[in-house]
Amino acid sequence: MTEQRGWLRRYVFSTDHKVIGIQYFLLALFSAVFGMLLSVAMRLHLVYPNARIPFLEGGMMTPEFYLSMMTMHGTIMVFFVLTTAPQSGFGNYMIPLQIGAADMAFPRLNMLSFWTTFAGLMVLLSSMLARGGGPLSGWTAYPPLSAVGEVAGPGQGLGQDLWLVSIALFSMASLMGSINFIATLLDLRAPGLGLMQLPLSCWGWLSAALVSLLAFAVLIPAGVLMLLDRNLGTSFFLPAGLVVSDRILEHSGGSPILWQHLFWFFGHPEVYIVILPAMGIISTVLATMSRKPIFGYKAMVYAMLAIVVLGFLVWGHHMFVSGMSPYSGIAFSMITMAVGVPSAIKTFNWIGTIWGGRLRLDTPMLFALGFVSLFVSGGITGIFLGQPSIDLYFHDTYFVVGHFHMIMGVAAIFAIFAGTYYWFPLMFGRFMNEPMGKFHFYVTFIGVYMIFVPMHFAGFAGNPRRYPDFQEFEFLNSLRSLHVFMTHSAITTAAAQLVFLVNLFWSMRRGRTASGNPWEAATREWQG
Amino acid sequence: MNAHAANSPFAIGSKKFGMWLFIVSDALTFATFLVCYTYVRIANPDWPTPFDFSPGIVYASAMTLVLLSSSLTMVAAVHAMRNADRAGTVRWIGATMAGGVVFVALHLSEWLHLIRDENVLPWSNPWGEPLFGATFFTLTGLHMLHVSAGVIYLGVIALGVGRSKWSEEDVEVCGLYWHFVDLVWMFIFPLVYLMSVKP
Amino acid sequence: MSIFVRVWIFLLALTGVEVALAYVHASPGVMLAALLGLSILKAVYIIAYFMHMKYERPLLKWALFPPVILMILALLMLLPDAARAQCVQCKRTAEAQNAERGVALNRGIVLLLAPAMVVLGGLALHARRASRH
Amino acid sequence: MLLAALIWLVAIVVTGLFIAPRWWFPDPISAHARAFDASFLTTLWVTGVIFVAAQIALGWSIFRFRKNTAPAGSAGNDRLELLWTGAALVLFVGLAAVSTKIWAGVHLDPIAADALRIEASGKQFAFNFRYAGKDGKFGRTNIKLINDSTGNPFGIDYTDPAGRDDIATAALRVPSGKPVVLLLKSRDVIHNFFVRELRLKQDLVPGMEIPLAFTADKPGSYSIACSELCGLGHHQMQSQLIVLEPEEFERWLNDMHDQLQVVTNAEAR
Ligand code: HEA
Ligand code: HEA
Ligand code: CUA
Ligand SMILES: [Cu+2]
Repeated sequence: MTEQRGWLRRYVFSTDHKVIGIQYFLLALFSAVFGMLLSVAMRLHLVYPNARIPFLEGGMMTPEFYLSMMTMHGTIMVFFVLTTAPQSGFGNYMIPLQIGAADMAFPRLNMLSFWTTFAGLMVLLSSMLARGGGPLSGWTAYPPLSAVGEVAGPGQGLGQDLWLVSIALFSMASLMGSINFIATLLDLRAPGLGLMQLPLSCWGWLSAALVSLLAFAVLIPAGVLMLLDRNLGTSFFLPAGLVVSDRILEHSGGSPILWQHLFWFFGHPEVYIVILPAMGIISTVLATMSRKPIFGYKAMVYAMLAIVVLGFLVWGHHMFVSGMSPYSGIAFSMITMAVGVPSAIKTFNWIGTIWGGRLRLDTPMLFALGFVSLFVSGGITGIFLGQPSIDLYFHDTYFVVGHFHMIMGVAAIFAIFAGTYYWFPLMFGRFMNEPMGKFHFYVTFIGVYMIFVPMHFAGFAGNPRRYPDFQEFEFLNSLRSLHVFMTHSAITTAAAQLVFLVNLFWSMRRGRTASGNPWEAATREWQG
Repeated sequence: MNAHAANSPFAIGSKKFGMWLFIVSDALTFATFLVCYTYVRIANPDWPTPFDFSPGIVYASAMTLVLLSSSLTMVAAVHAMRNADRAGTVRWIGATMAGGVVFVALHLSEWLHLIRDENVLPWSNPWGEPLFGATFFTLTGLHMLHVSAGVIYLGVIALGVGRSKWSEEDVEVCGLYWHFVDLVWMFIFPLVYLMSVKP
Repeated sequence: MSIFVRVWIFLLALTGVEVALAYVHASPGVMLAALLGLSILKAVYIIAYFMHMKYERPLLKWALFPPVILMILALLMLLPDAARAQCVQCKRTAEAQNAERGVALNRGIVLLLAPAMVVLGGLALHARRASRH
Repeated sequence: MLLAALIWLVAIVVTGLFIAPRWWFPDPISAHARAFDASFLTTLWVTGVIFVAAQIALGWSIFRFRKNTAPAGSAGNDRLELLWTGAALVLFVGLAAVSTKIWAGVHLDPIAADALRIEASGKQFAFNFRYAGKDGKFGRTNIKLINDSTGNPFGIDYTDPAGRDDIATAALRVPSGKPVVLLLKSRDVIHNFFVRELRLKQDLVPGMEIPLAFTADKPGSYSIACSELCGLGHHQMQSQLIVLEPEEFERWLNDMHDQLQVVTNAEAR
C-alpha cells in the first residue's frame, strides 16, 4: 500500500467510527457557518432591502435572491446541521465508546452514509448556482409552486430539481445511518449492559434513529413523485385547471395537499430527530456536571419513547389552514397537545437532576442549562400553535419563526455546543479555553433571546413570514424598529460565534491538556 | 448454527437484523406509494378500469407465479447453504435469478405493449384520467427496480458462494430481500391490476 | 422442505382466488377489503415461512411489525382529504355524495386514533409496572 | 450565579414585554375575533405562569446549588413524576377543548343560509373577488377565457345569462353585521387569505373551493395579506377588506351593477 493510499484510507475513506464522527462534525460545522452567514445576509436585506451591494449582479439583493437564501438557510440548518451533528456526528463517535463496542455494526455502510451526505450537501450548494436561480420555495417546497417548473417564476427550474435530489440523497444517507445505529445499540452492547442501563445519550440516539428509519422512508417517495411531476408530466400534486403566468397547464387529478401531508408526515418527526439526541446529550451533561445520577431515569426513557410514538401522529398541526379536513384538525390538535406531556416530564426531571447536585459550572454545563431555559421558552409557544383556533392567526407569521428558532434554531444548537465543550477533552485530549467559552456562552445566550423574542411580538402584530421586505404594508412599517433590533442582535450573536471557531481550532493544538476523566463522568467513554 | 451478535436481544446476526430494518423502512416506502395511489383514486372517481383478462391479467398472474416460484427456489438455496452444499446453493440461486429475469422480461414486454399498442404514457392514456398511467408506471417501475437490483444482488452472492466466500448468513440475508420483493408484489398485483379489471 | 412447497401451493391458490374475486364484480369497497385481506394473509405466510419469522424469537416480530403497522395506519389519516380535493366542477355535482363519504371518513379518523392511544396506554402501563420493582 | 441572574432577567423582561406590550394585535372586528382574543389570553396566562415558574425554578436551582459541597438530591420520585404528568395532561386537554370549540365555530358550524356568497380567487400576485350580482347566481367559468387585462380574471363565460351580472373586483367589500361566506380558490399556486382584524387565515388551494365564513361588525378598511409563500411577489400580494354600513354596501353594489349594464350595452352596440 502506498503512502498516499494509506492517508486516504485513514482520514478520507475511513471506516473508523471516530474518524467518521469527526467528518460529520466538520461537515455540520461548515454548514452551520454557511447557514449562519446566510441568515445574517437575510437579516440585513430585511431591514435594508434597497442597499447597494457592489459585487452582486444588479447591484442589490433581489427578492428572489432573498427567498433562495432563506430556502438554503432552512434546508442547510435542518438537514445538514441539526440532523447531522447531534445524531451522526456525536452518535458515531460516542456510541461504540459508551456501549463498549469496537466499532459500529456496519463500518463500511457508515462510510457510505457519510459520503452520501457529503454528496447531498454538494448538490444542495450547487443548486444555488443553477441556471434560472436557486430554489426558492422554502424548505417545505409546497407545490404547485415547486412542481410546475419555470413558468412559476425564478428558481423553479433546475435549482428546484437539484434541491429535490439533494434531499433524496440525504434521506438515503440517513436511512443507512439509522440502520447502523439501531443494530449497533441493540447488538453490540458489552456483556451485561442492559438496555435500561444505557446512558440517556444512547437512548436519545436510539430513539432518533428509530424515528429517522421510519420518517425518511416517507420523504423519499414524496420527493420521487415531485421529481416525476416536474420532469415526466405526471400530476400527483397538481390539480386540473392551472393557469400559471397566463399559460394553461396540462395537468389534472392531483392534489397539492397530498404533498403537504407526505412532507409533514416526515417533517414533524424530523424535528424530533433533531431534538431527541439533543435531549440525550443534555441529560448526560447535566447528570455528570451535577455529580448526580439523572433524576427519574426510567421516566426519561419512557418520555422519549412516548415522543417517538406521538411524534408520528401530529404532523397535521402544520396544516391547520391548508384546507385539510377540519375533523382531522381536531384529532391532530389533541395529540399535539399531548406531546407536551412527555416534554414536560423531561423538563421537570432536568430541574430535578440539578436540584441538590454539586454543580460544576463550566462551559458545557452553562450550555446545558441554557438549553433547558430555551427549550421551555420555545416549547411553550408550541402550545399556542398546537391549538387550531390560535394557529388561525399565527400560522406563517413570525410567531412560528420565533417558536422554531427558540426550540430548534437555538436549543438544539446549544446541545451541540454543550456536547462539543463536554467531549472535546475526550476527542482531542485537551480542554477548550474556559474564558473564551464563557464569553461565547453569555453573548450567545443573551443574543439569541434578543433575536428571537421580538419575533414573537412581530407575530402578534401579524407579520407574515417569508417576506423579502416589509415595504408594501402599512402595518409592517410600524414594526421596523423591532426588525432593526433583531438584525443588530443577529449580527452581534453571529460575530460571537467567531470566538467559538477560534477557540475550537486553537484548543485542538494549544488547549490545556486533559486527564483521562476530567469531569468525573460515570459513563463508559471516559473509563478507557 | 447461526452466528449471532454478542448481545442481540433477538439472537440473530447483525447483518440479518440490519436487513430486517431496511425491509421495515422499504415497506413503509412502498406503503407510501400505495397510499398516494389510493388517495388519487379516491380523488378521481372516474378512474379507468381497462385491464382485459387476456393479455393483462393473464400476464400479471403469470408474473406472480414466476415470482412466487423464485421465492421457493430461494428457500431451497438457503437450505442448501445450511447443509454446506455450495454447488447446490449456486444452482438454486441461479434458478432464482432466472425467475427474476423472466419476471422483468415479462414485465417489460407488458410495458412495451401498453406504451406502443395502447398508447399509455405517464402523462396521458386513452381511457381518461392521466394519473392512471402515472401511478401504474411509478408503482410497477419501482418494484421492477427492486427486482432488478435483487437479481444483481443474487448474482454477487452466487459468484462469491462459488468461490467459497460468503457465509450462510449472507445467503439468508439476500434471501430475506428477495422474499420481501416478492411480498411487495403480493400487494401490487391485486391493487394495481385486479382493482382495475375491465368490468 | 415439504412445508415450504405446501406454503407455495397455498399462496398460488390464494392468488387464484384473488383473480377469481376480481371477476365477481362486487362493489369496489367490498372488493378492496377482500383483496387486501387475502394479500395480508399471503404476506403473513411469506414472512412466517419463507422469511423464517416463525423460527425466530417472538421478540423480533414484536420489535419490527408494530411500528410498520402503526405507520401505515397513521398514513391512512390523510385519506379523508382525498375526497375534499376533487376538482371544483365534479364537486359541485357530487356535493351531497361527498358529504356522506366525509362523515364515514371522519368516523374513520376517530378509529385511527384508537391504535395510537392503545400503544400509548400500553407504554404507560408498562412504565408503571417497570417502576414497581 | 451570573447565569441564574440572567435567566431571571429573561423571565422578567419577557413578562414585562407582555404586560406592557408595544407590539400587539390590532383591534378585533368580529365575534370570532373577540373569542380568539379571550382564548389567546387564557393560553397566555396559563403558559405564562408555567414559563415564569419553570425559569425561576431553573435559576433558583442553579443559584442554590452553585457552591453545594454535600450532594443531597434524590435520583427520582415516582409520586412527583405522576403528579406533574397528570397536571400537564389536564392543562393541555383543557386548553385543547376550548380551542376546539372556537375552531368548530369557524369550520364546522353550519353556514347561515342567507350569508352573502363571494368568490375569492388568488393568482400570482393579486386577489380577485366576484359577486354573484342581482340574480344571486355565479355564472359559468372557463379557464380559456381568463384574461386579466380585459378585466375577466375569473374567466366568466358571458354567454351564460347567470354570468352577465357578475361583478369582479380587486378589493373585498362586505356589509357590516351581515354574515359573509368567501369561497376561496386559486388559479395557479397556493396563496393565503389573512385578515388580522378577523383573526382568520385560510389557504387558497388550486383545485379546491374552501368556504370561509365571517361576520365583520366594524366598518373600516383592513389589509388582506398573502401568507403562504407563492413566489417572487409573495410580499407584495395584498388587497383590502372594506367593511361598509349595509346601506352603503347596497348602494355600492347597485352602482357596480349600473356600470356593468353600461358596459354590456356598449358591447352589444
Ligand atoms: C426541534 C424542533 C421542534 C420541536 C421540539 C418542536 C416542538 C413543538 N412544536 Fe414546533 N415547529 C418546529 C420545530 C419544533 N417544534 C419547526 C421547525 C416548525 C416550523 C416549520 C415550518 O413551517 O417551517 C414548527 C412549527 C410548529 C407548528 C406549526 C405552526 C404553523 O406553521 O402554523 C406547531 C403547531 O402546533 C408546533 C407545535 C409544537 C409543539 C406543541 C411542540 C412540543 O413538542 C413542545 C413541548 C415542550 C414544552 C411544552 C415546553 C416544556 C414543558 C414544560 C415547561 C411543562 C409545562 C408546560 C405546560 C403545562 C404548558 N410547531
Ligand atoms: C437549526 C436551525 C436554524 C438555525 C440555527 C437558525 C439560525 C438563524 N436564523 Fe433561521 N431558519 C431556520 C432554521 C434555523 N435558523 C428555518 C428552518 C427557517 C425556515 C426557512 C423557510 O421558511 O423555509 C429559518 C428562517 C429564518 C428567518 C425567516 C425568514 C423568512 O421567513 O423570511 C429568519 C429571519 O430573521 C432567520 C434568522 C436566523 C438567524 C438570525 C439565525 C442565527 O444567526 C442565530 C445565531 C446563530 C447561532 C447561534 C448558531 C451558530 C452555530 C454554530 C456556529 C454551529 C456550530 C456547529 C457545530 C459545533 C457542529 N431564519
Ligand atoms: Cu400569494 Cu403569497
Ligand atoms: Cu410539528
